[in-house]
Amino acid sequence: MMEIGLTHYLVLSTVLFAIGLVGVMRRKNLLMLFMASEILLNAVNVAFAAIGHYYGDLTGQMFAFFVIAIAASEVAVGLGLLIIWYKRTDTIDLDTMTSMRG
Amino acid sequence: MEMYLYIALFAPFVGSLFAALFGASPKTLWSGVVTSALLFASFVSSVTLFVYLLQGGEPIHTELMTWMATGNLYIPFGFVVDQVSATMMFVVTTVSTVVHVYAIGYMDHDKAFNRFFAWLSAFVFSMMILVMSDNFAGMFIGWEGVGLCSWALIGFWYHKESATWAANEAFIMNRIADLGMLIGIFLLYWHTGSLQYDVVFAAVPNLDTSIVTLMGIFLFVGAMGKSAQFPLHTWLADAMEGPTPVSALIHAATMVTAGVYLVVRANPLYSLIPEVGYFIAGLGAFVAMFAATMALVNRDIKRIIAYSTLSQLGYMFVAAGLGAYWVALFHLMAHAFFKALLFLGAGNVMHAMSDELDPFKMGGLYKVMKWTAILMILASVALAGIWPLAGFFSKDKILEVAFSSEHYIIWAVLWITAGLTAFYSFRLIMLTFFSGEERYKEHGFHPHEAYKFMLWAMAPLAVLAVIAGWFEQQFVHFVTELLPTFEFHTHHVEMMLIAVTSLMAIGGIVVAVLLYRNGLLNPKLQQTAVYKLLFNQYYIPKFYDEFFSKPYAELSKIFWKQVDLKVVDATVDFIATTIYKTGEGTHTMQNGNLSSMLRWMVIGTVGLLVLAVLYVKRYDILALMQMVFPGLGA
Amino acid sequence: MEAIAFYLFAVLTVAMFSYTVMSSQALYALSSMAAGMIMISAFFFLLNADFLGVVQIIVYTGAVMALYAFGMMFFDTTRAVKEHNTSKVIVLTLSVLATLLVITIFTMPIAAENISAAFPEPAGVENPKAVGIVLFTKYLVPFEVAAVMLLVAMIAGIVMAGKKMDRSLTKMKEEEIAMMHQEETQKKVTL
Amino acid sequence: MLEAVNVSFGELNLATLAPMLIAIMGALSILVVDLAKSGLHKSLYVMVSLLFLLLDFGSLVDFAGIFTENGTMFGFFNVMLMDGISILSQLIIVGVSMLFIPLALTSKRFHEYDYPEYFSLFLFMIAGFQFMVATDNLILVFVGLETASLALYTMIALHNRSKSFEAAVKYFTMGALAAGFYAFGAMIFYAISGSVEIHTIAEVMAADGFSNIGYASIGSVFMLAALGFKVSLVPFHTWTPDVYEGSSAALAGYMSIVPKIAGFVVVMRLFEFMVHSEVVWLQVILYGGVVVTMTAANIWALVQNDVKRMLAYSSISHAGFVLAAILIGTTQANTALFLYWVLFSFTNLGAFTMLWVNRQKHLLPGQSSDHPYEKFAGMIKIMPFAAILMGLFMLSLAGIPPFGLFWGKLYMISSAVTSGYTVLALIMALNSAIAGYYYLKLIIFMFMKEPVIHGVHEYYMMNASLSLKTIIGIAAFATIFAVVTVNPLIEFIATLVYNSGY
Amino acid sequence: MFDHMLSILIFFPALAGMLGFIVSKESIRAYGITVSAIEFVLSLVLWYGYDPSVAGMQFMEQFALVPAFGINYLLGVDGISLFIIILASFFTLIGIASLTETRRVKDMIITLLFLQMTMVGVFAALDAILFYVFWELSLVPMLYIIGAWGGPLRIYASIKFFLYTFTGSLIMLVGMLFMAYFYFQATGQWSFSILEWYRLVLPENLQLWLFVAFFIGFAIKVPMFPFHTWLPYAHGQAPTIGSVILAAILLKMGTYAFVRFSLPLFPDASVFFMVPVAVLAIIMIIYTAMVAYAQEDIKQVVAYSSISHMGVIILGTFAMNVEGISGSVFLMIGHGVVSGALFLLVGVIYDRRHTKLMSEFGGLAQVMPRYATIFGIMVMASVGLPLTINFVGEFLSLLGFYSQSHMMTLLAGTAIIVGAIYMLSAYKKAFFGDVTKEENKTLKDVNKKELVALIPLVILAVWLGVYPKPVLTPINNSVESIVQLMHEKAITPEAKAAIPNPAETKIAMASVTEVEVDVEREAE
Repeated sequence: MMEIGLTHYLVLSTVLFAIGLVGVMRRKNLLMLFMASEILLNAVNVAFAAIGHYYGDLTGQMFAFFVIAIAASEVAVGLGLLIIWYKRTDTIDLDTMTSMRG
Repeated sequence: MEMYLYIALFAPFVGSLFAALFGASPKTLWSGVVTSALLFASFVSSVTLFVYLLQGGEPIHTELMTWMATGNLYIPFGFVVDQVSATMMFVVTTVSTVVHVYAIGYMDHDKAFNRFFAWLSAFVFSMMILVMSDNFAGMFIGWEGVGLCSWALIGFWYHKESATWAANEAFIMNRIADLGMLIGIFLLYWHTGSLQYDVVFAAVPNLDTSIVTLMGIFLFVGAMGKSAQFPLHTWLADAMEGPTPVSALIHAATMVTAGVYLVVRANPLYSLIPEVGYFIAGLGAFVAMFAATMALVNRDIKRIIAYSTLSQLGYMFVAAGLGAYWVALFHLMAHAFFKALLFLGAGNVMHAMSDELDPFKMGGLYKVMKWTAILMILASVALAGIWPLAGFFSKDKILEVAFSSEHYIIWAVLWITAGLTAFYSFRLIMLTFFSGEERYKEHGFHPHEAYKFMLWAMAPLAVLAVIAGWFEQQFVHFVTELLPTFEFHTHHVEMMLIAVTSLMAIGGIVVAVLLYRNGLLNPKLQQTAVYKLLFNQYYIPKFYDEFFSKPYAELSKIFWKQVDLKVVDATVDFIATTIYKTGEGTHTMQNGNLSSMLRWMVIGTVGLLVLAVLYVKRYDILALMQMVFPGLGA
Repeated sequence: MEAIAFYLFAVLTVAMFSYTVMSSQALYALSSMAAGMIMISAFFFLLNADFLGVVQIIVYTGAVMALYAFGMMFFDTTRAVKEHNTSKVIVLTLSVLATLLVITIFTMPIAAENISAAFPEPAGVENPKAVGIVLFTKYLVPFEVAAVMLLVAMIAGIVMAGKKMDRSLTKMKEEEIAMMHQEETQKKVTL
Repeated sequence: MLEAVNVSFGELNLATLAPMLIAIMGALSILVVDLAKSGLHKSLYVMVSLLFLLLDFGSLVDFAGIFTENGTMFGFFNVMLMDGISILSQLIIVGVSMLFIPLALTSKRFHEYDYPEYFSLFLFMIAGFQFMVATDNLILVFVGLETASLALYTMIALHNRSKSFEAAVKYFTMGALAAGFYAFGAMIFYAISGSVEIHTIAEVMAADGFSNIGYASIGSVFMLAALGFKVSLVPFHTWTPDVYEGSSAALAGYMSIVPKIAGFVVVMRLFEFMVHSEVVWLQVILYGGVVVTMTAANIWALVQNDVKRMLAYSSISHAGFVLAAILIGTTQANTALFLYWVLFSFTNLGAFTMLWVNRQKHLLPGQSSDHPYEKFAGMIKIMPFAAILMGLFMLSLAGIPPFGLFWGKLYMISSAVTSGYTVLALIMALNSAIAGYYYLKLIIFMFMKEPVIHGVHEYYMMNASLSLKTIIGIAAFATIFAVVTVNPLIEFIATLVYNSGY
Repeated sequence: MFDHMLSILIFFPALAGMLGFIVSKESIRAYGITVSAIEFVLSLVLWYGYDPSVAGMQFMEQFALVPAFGINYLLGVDGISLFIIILASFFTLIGIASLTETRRVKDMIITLLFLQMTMVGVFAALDAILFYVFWELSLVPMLYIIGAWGGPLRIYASIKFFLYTFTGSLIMLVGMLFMAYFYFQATGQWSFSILEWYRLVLPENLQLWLFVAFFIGFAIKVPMFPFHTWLPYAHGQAPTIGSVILAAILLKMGTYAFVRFSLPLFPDASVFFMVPVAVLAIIMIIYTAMVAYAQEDIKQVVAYSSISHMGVIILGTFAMNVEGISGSVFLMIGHGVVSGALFLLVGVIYDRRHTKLMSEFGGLAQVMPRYATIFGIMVMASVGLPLTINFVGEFLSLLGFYSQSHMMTLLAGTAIIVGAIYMLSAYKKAFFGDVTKEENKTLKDVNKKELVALIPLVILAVWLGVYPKPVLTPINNSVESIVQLMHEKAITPEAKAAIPNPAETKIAMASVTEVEVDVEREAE
């Protein structure tokens, strides 16, 4: 119990990922939803860093680095989209966008 | 001689085409005259051929062209004129020439005069094919051809519901029998490799008896239909809906005897299977009596004669079935003459009575229609089998055959039938021409005698009905060149048999004359059960209607509405709509809400995770299961 | 020592993120998320990924969170969305199930015999330097592509947030577009 | 001590970057042109893009030639991978893009085409897809994927209608989730192999005798979810119809082809070795996924009221059909995949262009979407030629011979038959039959119903311009005379695929 | 001269159809008639150039389409396909000549020309994929004809027609791919050539599966019970010309395919499935005949009668001997002529009264004697009266099957009874009796245009009934070679026994009869 192994980090990562999933699924506020999706990526990053650490390999850190970059770009685009959507409809509730269905 | 053969065969065809050309136009006398003339040519050719054979000429066998040839099957349009077919040709052309001439007068006022002659000649052509063909397939052509013409002529007055109904009935009944014949033909082909008479008859003695029996049975089924034997007999009486010359030609003299002809023609086959022969004879005897009983009470002159025909056909089958093929043929010929004559006479009566058929509404017509009456009495006497007319010779021979081959029951049946025959014939004569009062006046008829030339046309038949029997010896000599002879063992009782039979016939006549001398019998008689049974033809038509026609129609409706639409088609539609409905039911999962779309993605992932874990941990899970439920076993 | 740190940060991170996900107050959620991000960087430091830890703090807690904060102000979260969740059960079941399943597998040891580090952490070199070497050799192409990606994101952001998106040429009639262009040119002239 | 890094420039094989660099250069040059002079007409940008794509295509053709001689090329520390399927898929990506970009030259004005940035995003996106297929490094795949996706989201939104925003947001959000899945999946593979390069992962797993099957399965699940999202595998497909409906027909058509082929290539690289291994589980999952995707999408397509939505579902179904190739996993199957997709591209190009041609700016009264079936009613009476062309594309999609897609279906089903997947072959055949219904439905509307509006040609050809007509012509020509191209295509594809070891 | 005859026959109408778009609406009829007349003459030229003594394929053409996958453009005709091709061009000519439809007649004629291409293509193709291409393609013009010019339920009917047959043929396609794969396994090369496939001797269990796959495709096309329900709808809704072509030619594709594919490729499976197929055929014969009897619409009577007759064709095909198969091939032609003519005839009355219910008629024989006569002749041909075209085929088919089963032939033979029942009763309802409806009293008899279409059919129906030899001989030769092939390929003893060796039996039969004749002579 005292020795913190890879498994610990993997489990932590999984738990964080699951929290992210909860957020993604239950959030109706798009902004908050995007935040939840950031949690997903962060959760993975922890695992990457841990695996890299336990293998003594830098690839994990590389991956995590790129994931951060991706997350950042996503935020930019996501917010851009959100802004026009908000300008149009004056809301960021995703329940309002169901004009297409079936 | 081949030329005569082809003239005999194709002259009626040419006549038919000629008349058909004017088929849709109003009456042209020419069509009647030309067809009659061509038939006369055919008649002359037939006689020439007959005489040629009579003088000892070799049978003529020609082949016009190939019809069907595939695999091992080879069917030509081949024709043969031998003693049997020559006899038939003689009978057919004679009667049909007479009927044609007669019909010019009979159909005088009919709108569809030309059409009538087209069909009538077409019938003769088909009949000629039937009798002249040298193979079974060719015979089948004629067989079906006469069926077609019969259909068209029975339903000639197609605006009458009853006529078209009768026509269809005749056609379909015949088709049922034809199937039997077709199967017989298939059997012949697959066991002998050919359908030519000579090849087939040469091959059958080497075949297994059971096979030959089957062949005999199936071919006879065909014969039963065409010759209207029980239980396929009902169409013949209904066929009387057609114009009377048609009845005379088709339903008395020629077509209905085709069955007899078939059995006679296939004698090498039937002589191998006497058991089938006995059955044929037994059925024939039964029909002879059965039909005669129905004729006793009928109130339609044509139907009475039709039943009489049926009865006589029974006689012929008795002879043929017992192996006395020449006797059958002899009776066939004699019967053709007097029965045609009888029908034509009936036609005169109908004409006179504005198509009234009920003899109860006639009576005393002798005064107006003397010649017709004489001719009809002549024919009836011949039918009854009174010496020295044709019927005497031919019918007595059949009784003799039955007695000689020790089938006493058959003999007895036929003997009684002879009496019945005489009775109903003279019942008809008495009711129509004599019996005192002139009942037709009550109904407002103005009868008149037929055209002279019609009577003259009937004359040859009358002559033949009288004299045909006198040539028995020559006939025997002639046809037994081809047909087997029949050994009579009855010389010691011959005279006695003749006497007994003649007495029976005379007795019948006397009874009829006495009973009907004063007109109608007591109407109370009509209330008896026997009368009703006979009058309703043993309820057989009703039975057929109730148990075949109606269920067939009902079943058809069920098949269509219930099975085809509600089961077969509905299954297909059900599959289609199920797929479509599934789509309608499930496409709402795409409700457009982003949350649920995300959830679907997660559900998919989790679902796959479950499967993955189940797969990875399958051994652990199994172990756990066994722990929890130890009773499950490994 | 490491274990204590791990558990401490783990509990804190989980708590922060949970609050982010559950809170109905956008502002609190944002704050707790920022806190969570910092905790994550703590893990990176724990794992000797110093560079990553720094990047995490700068990029996330600095840039991303700032963006979100701006967004929040822009969207006026005071009249925030009322989140009426209809199916909490489904959400919870799914996530708990997912966690359990994955953890089930993760508790299995990794049978890794043939693993050799492709880019072993060089001994005695500071992490950022080592990362830099790998990044600019092996991962140069991804790095460049990431640059392109950021460019794309930038263009996207600019284009979408730009004024032109206010009016939809897609929905406008041809005459209206012509009119609009005219107005624009006039504006330019007047300027 | 830190070792010196010796990099020989020749070994870097910089040429492997050339195709993507051309696209990126194109994108940048468009931005530069716009900076230099704004307000230029879209036709300029279309042509510039076309030119760069042409260069791109040319370089790829070159690569194909080199590949057939020298085999697979690696570049840049083995990050870049130019093997047969990467060249093939890039050829398709670039080729199809070349056919789609002229669709911007509509006669009516649409919002996005007024942005030079649109065209540069378009080229960036192509570069992203190219990177995605030209590597077996999961990091580069990820980065390429995101580059392309981010560009695509923006392009959808640029259409500037509320529906397109909705589509973009939906696509984006789900994409973010998929990105999370992808990262998680990659992490697991990294955990068991210590590498993010697919061939190393394969080697490690094989060497371990697939003892980490548990991890691998979980990793596969997340990868399947992420890539399944990209290629719209049921149940990760939910975005597809909405996004297609929301975006312009031109872009929808594009989305039905290019991102998917990129996705297929990654799926192929990632799963092929596992399918061939003892991992029965993955075979079963793929089997199920393929069948469900084909069938469910077909069934949903049956009940659509909008042609574009129907085509969206139909493209999902086609994707499922094609994914079967990965399950089957033989060279013939993989050849069939590319053959199918090439033929499908032309047919779908035609179909979506036809929709694009008759797109109106404003919905008619009573319409709730851009392309309801009713709109096409009686088209034969008003625009017989257009109706016949549209019918042709529908027949091709339905797999009626001798039109394009039939040959793809034939080859695909044959590959199933050849490798013993008889039931799968039958399911594929029966699905084609179900699909027949909804393609037929459009034909019926066009040919057998009375027109809603009489005599208004513009109603159907709102958007037609010479370039659009040319594109339709090309698509129709390729669809009708596909039979001539099938043989060279098969031979070419088979060579490339076989030499790449698939 | 004949080198590319078949290609010309196939693509001439299609090309003419393309050019037809340019022809003005007023002269399109003349154009259509000209084109189809030329095509008909070309098909006659084909017949002229055909050597009836050769059993194998003639006018072969070949070039590689997809050599990598063994798909070739391979054409050829033998006695079996020759006459159906001629029939197809003949009916297109007659159909266009008798076209009464006035709505969008240009579309109709162009569609018909395309349809003709596909029809000729199906019967000329010797490559399975090429065959499939034409087979599927033929659905499209027919779909359009039914859907655009049909009755009130036309859309339902056309979709049903299309999807049903499409489904079946897709399964067949899977079968074809299997076949090609087995060929590949056996020889290392892909090939879809039917002639190449003939060389394959497949193990029995494979044959069974493949037989079933092909069977589904063919059975739906024929259509066999219980896959027949699309047909009444298709016929019921289709315009006259559609029904004529459908009945005369399109249905023959299925039966033709049985002879071309199922029998020679899977002789053992054919023998194995002979009984079930025959049972289905018998059900078709009797059941559909009864359903036909119950119909109220005269066109439905003819439609169901088609199914019933197709049953006899199937039965003949599965007789496995020369007589039966020749008969069934001949009956294909016969049925084409007769049912085509009957549909044309129904069309005549429909044009006048716009109803097909028999209860609306009655007594037509008085008003329209010529029409009644022609109809009567065709009714008689339909019920298989000797000396009409159908008799030859029916007789031979049943005769052939008799060697396989007595009882089943007996049951199937009821065709001649039940056929007579529904046909005669329909004829009676429509033509006999009194004219009850006022509208019927003024009906015009057949006009010249209709006569031009009908008279040739009447002549054909009688001529080929009386003298089938010119058609039957080439059929016989080709069928003999197929039966020979089947016999040689058969592996199970049952199949060897069930399929006679034409060469042997010919000698055997001849010797049997000769010997017996000798015996007879000696006895005398």
